[in-house]
Amino acid sequence: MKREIPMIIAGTVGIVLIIQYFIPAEPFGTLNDVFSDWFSIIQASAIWLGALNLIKVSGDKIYRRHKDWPYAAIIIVSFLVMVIIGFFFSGGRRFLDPGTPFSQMYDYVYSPLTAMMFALLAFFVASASYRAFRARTREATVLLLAAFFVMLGRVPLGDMLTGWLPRWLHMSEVASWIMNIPNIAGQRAIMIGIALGTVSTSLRLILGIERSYLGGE
Amino acid sequence: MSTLGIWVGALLTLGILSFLYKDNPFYKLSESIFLGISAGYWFVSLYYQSLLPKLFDNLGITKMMGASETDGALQSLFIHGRWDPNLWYLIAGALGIMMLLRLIPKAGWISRWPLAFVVGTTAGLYFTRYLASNAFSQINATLKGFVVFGQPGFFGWANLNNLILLIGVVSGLTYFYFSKEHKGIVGGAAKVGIYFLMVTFGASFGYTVMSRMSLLIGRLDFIYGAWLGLLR
Amino acid sequence: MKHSRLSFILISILFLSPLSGQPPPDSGNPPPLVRPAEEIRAFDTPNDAGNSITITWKRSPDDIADQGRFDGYDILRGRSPDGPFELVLSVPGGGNENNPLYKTCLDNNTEDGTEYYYAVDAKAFGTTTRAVSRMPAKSSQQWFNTDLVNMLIAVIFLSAAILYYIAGAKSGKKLYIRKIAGLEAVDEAVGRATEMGRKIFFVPGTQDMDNVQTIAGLTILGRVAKVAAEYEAKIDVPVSRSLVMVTAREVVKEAYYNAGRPDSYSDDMVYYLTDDQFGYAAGIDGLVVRQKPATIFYQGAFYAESLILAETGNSIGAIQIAGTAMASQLPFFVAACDYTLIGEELFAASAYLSHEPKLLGSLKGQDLGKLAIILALVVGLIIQLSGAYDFASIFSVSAGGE
Amino acid sequence: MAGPNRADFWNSMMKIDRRIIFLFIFVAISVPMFLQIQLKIPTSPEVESLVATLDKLPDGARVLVSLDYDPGSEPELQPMAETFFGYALKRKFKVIVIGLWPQGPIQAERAKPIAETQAGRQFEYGIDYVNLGYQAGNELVIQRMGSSIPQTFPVDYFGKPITEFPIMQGVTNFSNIDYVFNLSAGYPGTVEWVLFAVDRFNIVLGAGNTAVQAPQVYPYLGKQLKGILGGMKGGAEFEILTGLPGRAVKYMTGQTFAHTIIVLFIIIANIAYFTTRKKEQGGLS
Repeated sequence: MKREIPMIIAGTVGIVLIIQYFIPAEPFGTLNDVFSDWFSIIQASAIWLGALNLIKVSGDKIYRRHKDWPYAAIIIVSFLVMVIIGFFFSGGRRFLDPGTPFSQMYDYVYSPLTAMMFALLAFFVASASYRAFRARTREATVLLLAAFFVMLGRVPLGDMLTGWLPRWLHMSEVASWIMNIPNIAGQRAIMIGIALGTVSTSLRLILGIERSYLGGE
Repeated sequence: MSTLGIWVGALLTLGILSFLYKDNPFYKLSESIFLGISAGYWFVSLYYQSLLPKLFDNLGITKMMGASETDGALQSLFIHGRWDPNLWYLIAGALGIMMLLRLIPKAGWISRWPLAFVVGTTAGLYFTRYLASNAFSQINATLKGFVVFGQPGFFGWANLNNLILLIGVVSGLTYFYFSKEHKGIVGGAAKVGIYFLMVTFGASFGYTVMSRMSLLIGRLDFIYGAWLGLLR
Repeated sequence: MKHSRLSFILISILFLSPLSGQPPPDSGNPPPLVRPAEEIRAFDTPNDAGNSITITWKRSPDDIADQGRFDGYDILRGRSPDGPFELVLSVPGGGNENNPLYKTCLDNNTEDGTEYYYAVDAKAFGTTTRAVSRMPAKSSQQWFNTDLVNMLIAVIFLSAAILYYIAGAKSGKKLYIRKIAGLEAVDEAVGRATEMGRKIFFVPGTQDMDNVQTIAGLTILGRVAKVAAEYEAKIDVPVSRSLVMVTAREVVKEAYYNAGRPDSYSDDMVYYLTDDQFGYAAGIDGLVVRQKPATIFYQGAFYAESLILAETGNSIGAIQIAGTAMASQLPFFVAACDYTLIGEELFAASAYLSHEPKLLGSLKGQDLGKLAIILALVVGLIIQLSGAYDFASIFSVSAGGE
Repeated sequence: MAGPNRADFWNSMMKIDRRIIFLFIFVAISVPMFLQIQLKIPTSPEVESLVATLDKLPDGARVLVSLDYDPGSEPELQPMAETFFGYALKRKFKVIVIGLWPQGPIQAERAKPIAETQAGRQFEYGIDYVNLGYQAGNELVIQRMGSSIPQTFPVDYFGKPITEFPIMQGVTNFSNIDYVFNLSAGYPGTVEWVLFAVDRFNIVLGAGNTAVQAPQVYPYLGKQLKGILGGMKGGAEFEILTGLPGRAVKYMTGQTFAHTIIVLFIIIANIAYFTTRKKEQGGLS
């Protein structure tokens, strides 16, 4: 029973949602929105489990005097600081309004960290392309050439180098042709494949053929 | 912006940047602050943006606690004797509580019910959504736009490009074909498909490089300009 | 009647004082009266949940773009063709995309079952002229969206194909499945971790359980964890969503149980870092450089963090096997990882690794769908080029889709 | 004698420490920020047509600016906002700001003072500039604006009723707007403005997009979309064509340097690869 009832729930909910796609009438028309609200509620309840786990793992490190225990302490403290500020010192529902302590933490601590982490990509695209774009095999050569043309086509340098050629051979034109024709073709093949994979996976989940997410008896 | 805020932001920025050289205490500090702060941020946000408005407000628990004047579904039922469709949210609340029962080892198995609900919902929604937007729309877009026979431009560039595109899609799909050995004509088509995929990967990579650079420009502008005041 | 009186007054004013307000197009002549909209039709908006009526009309000949003299239309509604009418909405000039001679708009505030008559006032040169629909309209909700017949057929066809092959596979028919390089490497990658005495990291992406890629990633985790349990390799699953944490624990526990080593399982193998995309990336980067796992799996939905993770993993020399259906992130995984499951391969992976006939059967069904699409494209090309029929329109999804 | 040395060099290039690459990128982007070098940036037809459309508007025209992005896309889109405001000041346009993204209106308030300092003239709030803030609803907001702008945005960003402002007098819907400028980093954004405002309400639209987003809007260029500024390069061209050189031109130098360095590294990597591979093969035979 520990597995049967969940399988029935998943199957029923899945089939109802597939059917509702074709029915505009109420309550089917809005079922989608209602269920995604329910999902948010489950998600927001579950975050307690994650947060407690984070505190437990960090707490363990402190308790066992793991060599990085001070950092574990910092994790707990900064989590608690953010939560306490958010719930008690930032005006409740309007917690994100400009000027609240919570939004200041967001602006001065959270934002710069996010932005810099994101900006690391500038370095990583450089190192990854240095390693990956080598003409080792025929496939790799195609990859390299496509990347090379598109990259050059996007800076003035590319057109300067090819300025003497007819317009349609200018680097920027070649780059946009690659982007619009073969690139889109590949994208579409990938997308259609994904659609079929999704359909098949969804069906396996609905029918209960794939049920490893439920664990054992 | 407050000066203190800029200093904090700038130091944390440098902490993350230092990771490029190697792992170090400065990075560890920034990372730990990041983990704690961001987990806290989502913890608070999910409460105010999901739990409170979607569950507590709809049911009227907010009013019971005296934090709101607006009636919810429970008030409708018990005070006004009216059925309110929001009462269905009781199920969502129950699913949420079942999830939290994970904390009690003996009752943990019940959390599979909300999990099954989530998985069922996802499967049901993605089934049709992906078929429509990923398969149907893409097939439609691939076939649209051909110049019809007998019209000017039938032998023109547009049709040639459209044809290349269609060949790319067909051969790419052949590459994903699982149940046939990639030999002979299937093998040849799959090979062409791989080349198209490689162009896609190379081109998308090359295309993104520039916008990633601009992210770094934004950060360095903050460090040199807002923090150190070296610019302009 | 208020409106006609108003227009009467306006017209009188214009007649009496030629220098006022709007200059007439041809000075000297009396200012023209705007020509009305024609062929007003109102009908129940099709394929909706009710409470909506569609109004369409032929545009006034004075509704010309780029002249700036046309002031749009007022839509009014009443319970009888003689009024009284009340204003429901105003729309600017200009026609429909597919048929510019006509204009269409929706009144989304009707009561189902009530008969309404609609009037359209064309407004220009400070004058207003009214046209009224002859036939009443009633709104109602529909029980089947006729725009989606094509989708319904596809859903039935695909489901039938997959179910057919699953049934066939259960009855013992042998199925050929081509090699998928990234999955062939799983055993080797796990084995290497055991040899080196280092950990395996499994990163299930940054999205929650409401993304089917995450679920596909977790089913792969089940197979990988089983191999790891058999090899007695240590596996770590840092996650960024609490629901994923709960699910991943069930999955790994079951895998250890199936591998005959339930005692080696511990909840600590799966732990939560943060819901935040880049916070999670920062955390994993730290873990990777400090614990130096021998093998890293990235299976699920990824955004910009993909390359941050994969480059850090590469810098410590880990074997990396990635898989995602995020088309925009595939190039980065392809560039930085040893093996990458591309799009559909992510969804095929769990079936492939399990060797279970039922699951493999579903792959075969999927392939039939692919074959149908390839045929549709080739046949469609010929029909499309011949101009006999707009084959592409069979695949247009107007409502319901994203 | 040079032979083995050269091979050693390429061998070491094969295994180059990635931190050296990082350093090059860092320097390439940092240095131009302090220098006054200006690369010659050729202009492209899509930016030229955007500026031409703007130039054709009468002085004092009423323009709507929709900022649909957040701080994540600031380096690419913020310079465009600044330049547009600068141009609006020059031409005495009446500017109405909205945002389909919550952070959009804040970005406008940040761009405004920078444009004002550069132009040496200030917007008069309520007379030639108003910020109507953000409304939730994505493309539905555009649709609602099509019927009535005052009903969609009853109050401005600061909570004042918009009837108070002279700039809003006589504005009912899109028919009273001469031009719409959209800065977009995704959904909702330019695509929605084209589908829901251009196609239905005949507005004149110009757009600035992030480089990642731009390819998706190129198909609309022409009748539906009168010009595109694509990424930082588009922003720089916009600054040059309007005669208001600003941050994008300066940033563009660093970006071009970094880009060129990556291309050079790829070339080096391939030379290194082929040199070392030949040597290995030679050794075998």
